[in-house]
Formats: sequence, structure tokens, C-alpha cells
Amino acid sequence: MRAGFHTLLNVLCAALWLAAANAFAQTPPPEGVRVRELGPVAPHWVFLVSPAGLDSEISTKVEIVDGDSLQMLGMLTGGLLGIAALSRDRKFIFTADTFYSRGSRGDRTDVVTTYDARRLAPVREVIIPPKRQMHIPPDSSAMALTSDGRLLLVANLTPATSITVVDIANNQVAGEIDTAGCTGVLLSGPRRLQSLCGDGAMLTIDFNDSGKAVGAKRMAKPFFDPEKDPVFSVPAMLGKTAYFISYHAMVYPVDWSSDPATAQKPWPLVTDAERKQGWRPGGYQPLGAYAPGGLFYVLMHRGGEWTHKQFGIEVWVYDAARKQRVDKIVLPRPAAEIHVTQDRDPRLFALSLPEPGGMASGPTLQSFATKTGRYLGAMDQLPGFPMWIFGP
Amino acid sequence: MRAGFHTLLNVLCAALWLAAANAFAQTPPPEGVRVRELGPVAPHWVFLVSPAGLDSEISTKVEIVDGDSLQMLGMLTGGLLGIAALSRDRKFIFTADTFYSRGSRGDRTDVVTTYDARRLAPVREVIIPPKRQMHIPPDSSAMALTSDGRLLLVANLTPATSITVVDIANNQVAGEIDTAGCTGVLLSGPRRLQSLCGDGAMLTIDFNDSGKAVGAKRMAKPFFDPEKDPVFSVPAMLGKTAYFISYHAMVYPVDWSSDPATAQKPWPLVTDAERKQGWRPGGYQPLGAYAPGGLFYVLMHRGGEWTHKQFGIEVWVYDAARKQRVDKIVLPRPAAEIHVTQDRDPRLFALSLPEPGGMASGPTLQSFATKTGRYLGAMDQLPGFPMWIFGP
Amino acid sequence: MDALVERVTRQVAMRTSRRGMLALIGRVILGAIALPLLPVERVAARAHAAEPAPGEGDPLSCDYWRYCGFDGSLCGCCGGSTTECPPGTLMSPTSWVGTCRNPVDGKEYIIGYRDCCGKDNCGRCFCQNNKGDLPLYRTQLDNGVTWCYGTSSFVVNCTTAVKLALKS
Amino acid sequence: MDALVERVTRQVAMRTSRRGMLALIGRVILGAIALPLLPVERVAARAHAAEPAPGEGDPLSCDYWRYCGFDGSLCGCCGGSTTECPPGTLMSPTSWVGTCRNPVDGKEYIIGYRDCCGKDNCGRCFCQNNKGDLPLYRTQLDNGVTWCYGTSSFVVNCTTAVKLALKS
Repeated sequence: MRAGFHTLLNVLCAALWLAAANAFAQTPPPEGVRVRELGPVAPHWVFLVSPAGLDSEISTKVEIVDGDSLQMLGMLTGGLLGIAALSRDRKFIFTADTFYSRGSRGDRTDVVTTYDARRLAPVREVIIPPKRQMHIPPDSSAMALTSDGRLLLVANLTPATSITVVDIANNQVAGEIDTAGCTGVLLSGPRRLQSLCGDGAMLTIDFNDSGKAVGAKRMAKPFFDPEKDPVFSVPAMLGKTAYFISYHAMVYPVDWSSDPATAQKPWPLVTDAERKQGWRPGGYQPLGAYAPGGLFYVLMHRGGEWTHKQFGIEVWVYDAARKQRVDKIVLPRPAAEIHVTQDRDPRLFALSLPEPGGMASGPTLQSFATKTGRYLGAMDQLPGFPMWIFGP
Repeated sequence: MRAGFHTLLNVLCAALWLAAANAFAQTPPPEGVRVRELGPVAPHWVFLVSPAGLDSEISTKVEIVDGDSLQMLGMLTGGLLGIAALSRDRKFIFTADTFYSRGSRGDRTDVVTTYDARRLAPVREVIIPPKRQMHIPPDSSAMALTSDGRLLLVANLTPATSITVVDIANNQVAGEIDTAGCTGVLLSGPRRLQSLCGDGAMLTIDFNDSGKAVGAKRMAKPFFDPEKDPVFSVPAMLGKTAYFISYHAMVYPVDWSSDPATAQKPWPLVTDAERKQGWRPGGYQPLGAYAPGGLFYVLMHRGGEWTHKQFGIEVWVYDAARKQRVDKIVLPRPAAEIHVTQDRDPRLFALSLPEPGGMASGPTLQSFATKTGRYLGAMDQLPGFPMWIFGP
Repeated sequence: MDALVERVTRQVAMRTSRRGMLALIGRVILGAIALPLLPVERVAARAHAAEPAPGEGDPLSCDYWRYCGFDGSLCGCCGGSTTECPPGTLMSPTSWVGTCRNPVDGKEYIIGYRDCCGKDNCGRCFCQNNKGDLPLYRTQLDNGVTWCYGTSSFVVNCTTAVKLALKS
Repeated sequence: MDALVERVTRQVAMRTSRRGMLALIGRVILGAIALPLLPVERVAARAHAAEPAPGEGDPLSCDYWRYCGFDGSLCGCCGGSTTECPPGTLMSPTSWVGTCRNPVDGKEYIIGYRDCCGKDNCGRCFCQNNKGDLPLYRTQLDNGVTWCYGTSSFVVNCTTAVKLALKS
């Protein structure tokens, strides 16, 4: 009976549709009605990851913003505490997400999805083992794509640590790498990754196309003391050297060209006077790198012990080779995250988040020309609560 | 190899667990660590439905608030544009939700979930046809439970209209009722529902335990003119009479004790002078009823045509039998929704929502003693964007 | 309420009172009217977005004339435009409709408010005007309905405002 | 950082450098220590919530002493309390830990910040203090980890602050 009804409905619909189309034949020509596509990813585009809004944490947003016009270009929306990465050729965006069959509960499915970067539409997905690391804020050590674009490495935390290796070319899970309690996926070669260990040492793992570890070497001794001066998880990469910064404003360079990685001599971000004034790094993403210039950027605030997540009010710029500060950019608004583009006319982006009882305007992205330090404007009304910025 | 590893892990865990338990034997006695349960649903509890937050619309919240203490008691969190109902015995809460397998996309599943009202935990669910009505704001005409608690009726919109009937006792879909283009599920008897039609008439449908319509009668002529003076969808129920209010501040009573329903004479909510001042009803839920007293409550504002969703600044109280206003309550903050409890010491609740560029404090629930009109306080920081209030 | 929309819905309503079944079909059709104009998924060449004529006002402002019956986030703030959906969303072939007056030519136009579906709420430039908005019993005129019929997801990212016809 | 937590994690770290496998087990154990105290799902009689002693301060304020390493919504604002999860959520048997000083007895306590999982973010009374918070390489001390291990969902509704032990 229902089927009959539907058939009737279809027939009537078709008839009425034609009638309606005729009735509207005198309609003005259609406007440019369509779904937009994007041009190629440009150097100043930024990807803002909002892992959780103020209301909900089951719908991660990856917001794509043109850093020149400060306009929204589009977004991806995923699942619980999602993360994202852009392929080196800029043609694809990868996300790793977790979905529950009933929103906040039910059966768990972890998925790596490949999106076409022009259409922002999913082109394929791979189900991965349901154990990926979920952390707020997300950062670039949670997932990495090999330089040839073939393997995507996703960090797991159960809370045991490992890495799921996804074979992108064949759209399947290739294997799993045990990181022996060390955390993070920081790539330092075509098939080599670095992971940070709880004692302050670095673990260097070589892996193959089957997603298996084929070698692992650990630093002979820690390059920092996690109990006296812990470093932030993600370093600034300048060439083959990883510059880690610490809660107490030290720089710990690590040479990743050797196997295992080798520690270089730490040096301070601040003078004794500045240290006394309480200057130290802080925020959700307090470090940016400009590899072509050998510079790194640190979000600084004044505060006491354990203020490593306090929003920064200035960005201090360091020449890594000369081990000295070369610039200071005062931010119009305190920021939680910074990001520097890698092109010849680089931008510094600083993201401001509302604080309880504070700013009513929502998250705001500030833009600066790094060479002059000039403030170029800001974009407000950013959706959600973006806690991580990345770019091409 | 992974399996072996897990076995090893389990064995080691068990051993270390014992060791840890011994090591902590001198620990202070455990605190009251547990998951809370609630007492029976009390007359002043309110259920606030937030179908969509500002960030996400795929995670409906049903917030349960003690209207006396103005404290949060707990919440249910569901899927896309969910709706809810409380059983007459107050032991169960039902929700209808829509879930997509990949958050905002993928396979669609519509589900009716039964929650234990003390534990706020799901006890069972029924998959229903994936065509339930999704509307913002939600309201009580989207779902209704028969007085015996056996059948749950869920409105569909494809955009054809029908009703899915869920057999609660047997936890299965019983059947589907066609509403012939009329919308809403307003129960007026143990197995009788009323639906509003596009021409302003009311359709009365009798149905059976198998979820089939066994009779349908339509009013001989419309009881209001949708083109001249449309009514809000949900009436105030006082006994067997449904009081609909209109955009232009008229009351259209409909007698639901007859079959079909019969229209009674409309009367105005406002004097000519008040009409000239622009007083009219508005908001997302502008009407409340206090059945024991034969009163209804209308959220009023001053505005022009098409301001039927504008937030109200006063609540006007009407004695239905005497067809006159008997009180006026001035709201400390404009409100989008009102609700009146049905007990002997009734409360009026008025919910305020942030307006763009406005209030930074988030949604706020104001409470009033209806008998005296006294303001009793407010609760702020309500999660999400509650657009519908209901209670026992 | 405006004449063309009224006329169409009145016809529907008249049929309704005689044959309820036609009412819902009428509604489906009203929504489907725009379908032949919108082979969105199949557009190969890039079309030009409708740019406002001088004097029409700012399409990123809630005061823009086409938004007289709007409810949602403006797609122009979300990677789309007044008539274009953001990349990766699905433009619904169905919509609620309103009738708005163009300040430039002084004429009234039927506007279709087409939701862009399949991604979660953009949330930027929220705009609600309610001219012509009726409750659910006049489905086609109800701006609270999630108008994603004809797409594969009822999650709304933002909403467009497409000229469907000159009001006659 | 405080001695007891340091001692435990140092032991873990020491084992780590010799046998990586033990490290993660250590972490699981640290989280599981409180499990015997917490047969939450099986509690029949109602327990009394831990009420703050006079002078301890307001458990609904982010300044309350136990919250020195807190990150999330206070369960006391969400239908739970400092040590109780709201109805229908799942109290995680695992947690990150902090060491906070009780202003009444002047002693330091190990606090377990146990997430209540399985319902979406409560969002009320958001509170972030970061005493003792370390990055992910010291997992047990990282307040950014979603600590729902041992429950069936990694969606966090709110967070409690449970006294695990007196710091020795």
C-alpha cells in the first residue's frame, strides 16, 4: 500500500514538475547558482583546527582561511577531536576522526578521510584501529604524511603509545609501529620518525612501506630534563635541526640528521633581566618556524610557574644560527597560537581565543607581515574554538 | 603477536595492580566517588532542549534543571535536531534523534531512545524510518506519548507529512499514520490526535494499537485564516479546549472533545490601544498553560508585522473562561520561551538567549512565582542554545 | 504576505481542502521548481556568482534585501556567496521561499532560501529575518524547516538566497 | 612538581629507559590505582558526596584548592560534584594527576582528575589551571589527554577532582 502510494506520488510529481517548469519558463535566467570550488592552495592560506566548540566536542572543524583577504574559504567538519594534514603537493587534505554511532556514545569508528583540496569533499576513507590519540589541543605531532605522500602516520594512545601507518596509495592500513612509550610522530626523513620519550630522550625509528619499524635508536641520554625544564612537544624545524623550547624559556636544539638524534647545546630565549620580569613562552601553539630565513617565533607572556598555557602578548623572533633575538612583535590582542608561512613574503598569524568572562567577539585571527612586523588586520567570528593553525 | 602482547600486558597489569593497591593501602578512605542518580522528577524540574549550539548542530542537549535551586541536574546528549518527551509516570524520557555515520554526513539512522529518568542512561532504542521532521525550534507537536505510555508518535516530514508510531511496550515500530498534508501530533484522547492543516482546518485522527489510522475527520471549514492571521503551531491546553494564539494577537479556541474538532469564537489578546502600540506575541515558545487554574500565559513584545519570533519583554496572563487578561509580568531580560509548571505553587520560567552582538553571559533561565508574579532568580551559563522548555 | 507565493500556496490550500494528498505533492513541487535550474553537481565550467548591482546593498549584511525571510548563516561569510554554496557542501534543490523587494528596480522577487548541507554549522554571520515566515502547516514558507530535501544530509552549513522569479 | 608524583613517574621513566614496555604499563597502573575505590556502576546505596570542610573554599569556583591542575568543566556545575559524575555519565577509572595543597591542613594531596565520559561537553564552569601539567611525553601528567580510558566513550562531559592519596 505504501509502495503504491509512492508510485502514485512519483507519477504525480513528474506531471506537476513539468507543469511547474512550464509555468516558470518566463523566469529570469538562473543566477550563478552552484557549489564553489577552490583554486590551488596558496601560500598564505591557513587551516584552523577547532577540535571542540564551546557546546560540543563531537564535531571537529577544519576552517580554511585566505590569510590575505582574511576571508573564510570553506571548512571540513568531522568527528570527535579530529586532526588534519595537507599533502605536500597541496592537492589533498587528510583528517583522522573518531565517530560514535550515537553521537557521544555507541560503537566507535576511527577513520582517515582523504579530501580533495579544491572541492573540500571526501574522496575516500580508511577505517583505522579505534585507538588514535585524542588530545586537546591537537598539534602536528599527532599525524604526519611522508614526503612522498605515500604513508600517513597516526599517533595512538590507549594510553600505551604506537603509530598506525596508513598506506595512502592503496587506501589501507599498512601496519603499526610501537614507540616504546615515547609519544609523537615527527618526521625527519622519507622513512624516519622522531618520538619524544618520558625521560627527555628522543627515539629515532626507521620504518618501511609495510608500516613496520625496521630500526630504532634512542639517544644515549636525555636532551632535556622533563622534571626541571620540560619542553613543549612540537619543535621549530629549521633544516635538519629541531628547536624545542621549554617552559623556562630555554632552547634545546636537536640534530636530526644523525642516527640517533644528537642534542646540541641549549641556550636561553631570555636575558636574566627578562627572566626576572617573568617572560616565558606559553599558549596552545607557542612556536612557529620560518625555515627559509632560519628564524623561529615564540609567543611570550609574563607569568609565574605553570603558566605555560597562558596566552601571549608578544611574539619574539630568533635567529637560530646566531642564537639571538632579532625582533619583537607586540600583539594587539593576546593570542593562544601562532603560525608563520613559508613563502618569500611570509605572514605571521596569531589566533586569539575568548577567555571566560572576556572577549565577546569570538575567536579572532590576527595577521602580520613578518619582515616589517606590521599589523595587517584581523578576522573575527571564527567558528568554534580553533586551537591549532597549520598551512602549506 | 599483538594478541600475545596483550596477554602479556594483562598479566603484568594484574600483577602491578595488586602491587599498586598494596602500596596505596594507607590511602585515606575513599571519598563519595560515584555517578549520581536522581530522585523522582519533581514538579518544578524543567527540561531545556538545545537542538543546536552555536558551533554544532549534530549534538542536541536535553538539559535537566531543578527550577527551585536553579541548579543543573544533568543532561542527555543526542544527535541532529533531537526532540524529547517525558512519560506521564515520569519514569522515562524519550528522545528521537538522527545520527549520521560520519557526523555531518554518511549513513542516516533515526532512533527513538528510552532513558531511565533517574539514571539518565539509555535503556533501549528503536530504529525508526529515517524521515522524522527536523525543525528549529523544536516543540511539543513533534512527538507525543499516549496517556497510557504505550505508543510514542513521532512526526515525519519528507516534506510529505506522516507520523511514525512506536510501540513502546514492545520496543518496535507499530505503524505509520498519514496526516494528509497536515502537520503536528497533538494528542486529544487515548488514541486520538489533532493535526493542523495548511488551510487553517484541524484534522482529527483516531488510531489503534497497531499504529494505523482508523478514522479521520476534518473540520468543515478552517478555524483561522493562515494568510491573514496565522496561529502559532502549539496551543495552550486547558481541559479539552486548545487555545491557539495568532501573529496578530487573537485567541482561537478549538474544542477537541467533539469529532471533528469544533472552532469557538475568537477573541483578542489586546485592546485596540495596545494593538496600536504594537503589542503582539512572539518568540520561539510564546505560550504557556496552567490547566489547573484555567490560565494561559503569552510572551509579548512591541513590534510590527513579521516580528513573531522577536523576544518578549512581558508575559501577559489570561483567564480563558473570562476571556480577559488577569496579570502582566515584566521580565528582567527579554525572553524567547516561556513555560509554566502544573503544580499547586506554579512557576513561570522564561528563557533568554544571546542575540548577535548582545548578552555575553549565554542563555539564562529566569524563574517567577506565577501567583505573585515575583521574580525568584535566574540561572546562567546554560549550555548550547535552548529553544524549547518542557516539564512534567 | 505576497501575492505570488500566496497564489501558489492558496492553490495548494484549495486542493488541500478537497484532496489532502495533493497538498503535499504541491509542496514537493514548490520545492522542486528550482531543480531544473540547478544541476549543481554536474556543472563543469565555472559560473559567475551573482554580484549585487550598485544600490542593492551589502550581501554580507543581514539587511541586504534578499534576506527579508532569511534564517541561518550567510553563505557569503562561509566560503560561498549569496547564491553559491561553500566548497564541499551540497546545495539543496528545495527551499523555503520569501518575497522581497529589490531597492534598485523596486520590484518584488520570489527568493528561494536554499540550504547548503552536509557540513556542520558555519556559524558566521547569523541572520534571521522573518518576513513571510509561517509555521509548519505552511511548510514551504517555514524558515525553521531544515531544507535539505534532495541532498544526502540534513546538517546545514549555511544558507543562500536565490532569485527564483519576478513576482507577477 | 611534587615528590610523590615525581617519584612514581621517575620510577616509570627509569624502567622506560631500560624496558620501554613497562612504561606504558606503569601509566595504565597509575591510572588504575583508584579502580578498587570505584565500583561506580555497582554502588547500590547512595554514598555521600565529599563536602568541603570549612576553610577549604568553594568547590564551584575554579580557585578551589583541588583544581590546581584542573582542565575542563567542573562537574559540580553539571549535575555532579567535585567527586561525583553527573547522572548517566561514565566515570573514568583513569585520570591525570596533580598535587595540590589543602589550605586547611596545609598538606599536599595527590588529586586524580577523573573525566566523566559518554555525554557531550557540559560547558558550564570551565576551569583551567595547569600546575604540574606536562606534555604528552609525560602522559599521566598531561591534562590535555582525554582521560576516558576504561569507559566506552571518549566524549567528556565534565571533570572531577578526587583525593587519591596524601603526599608522603
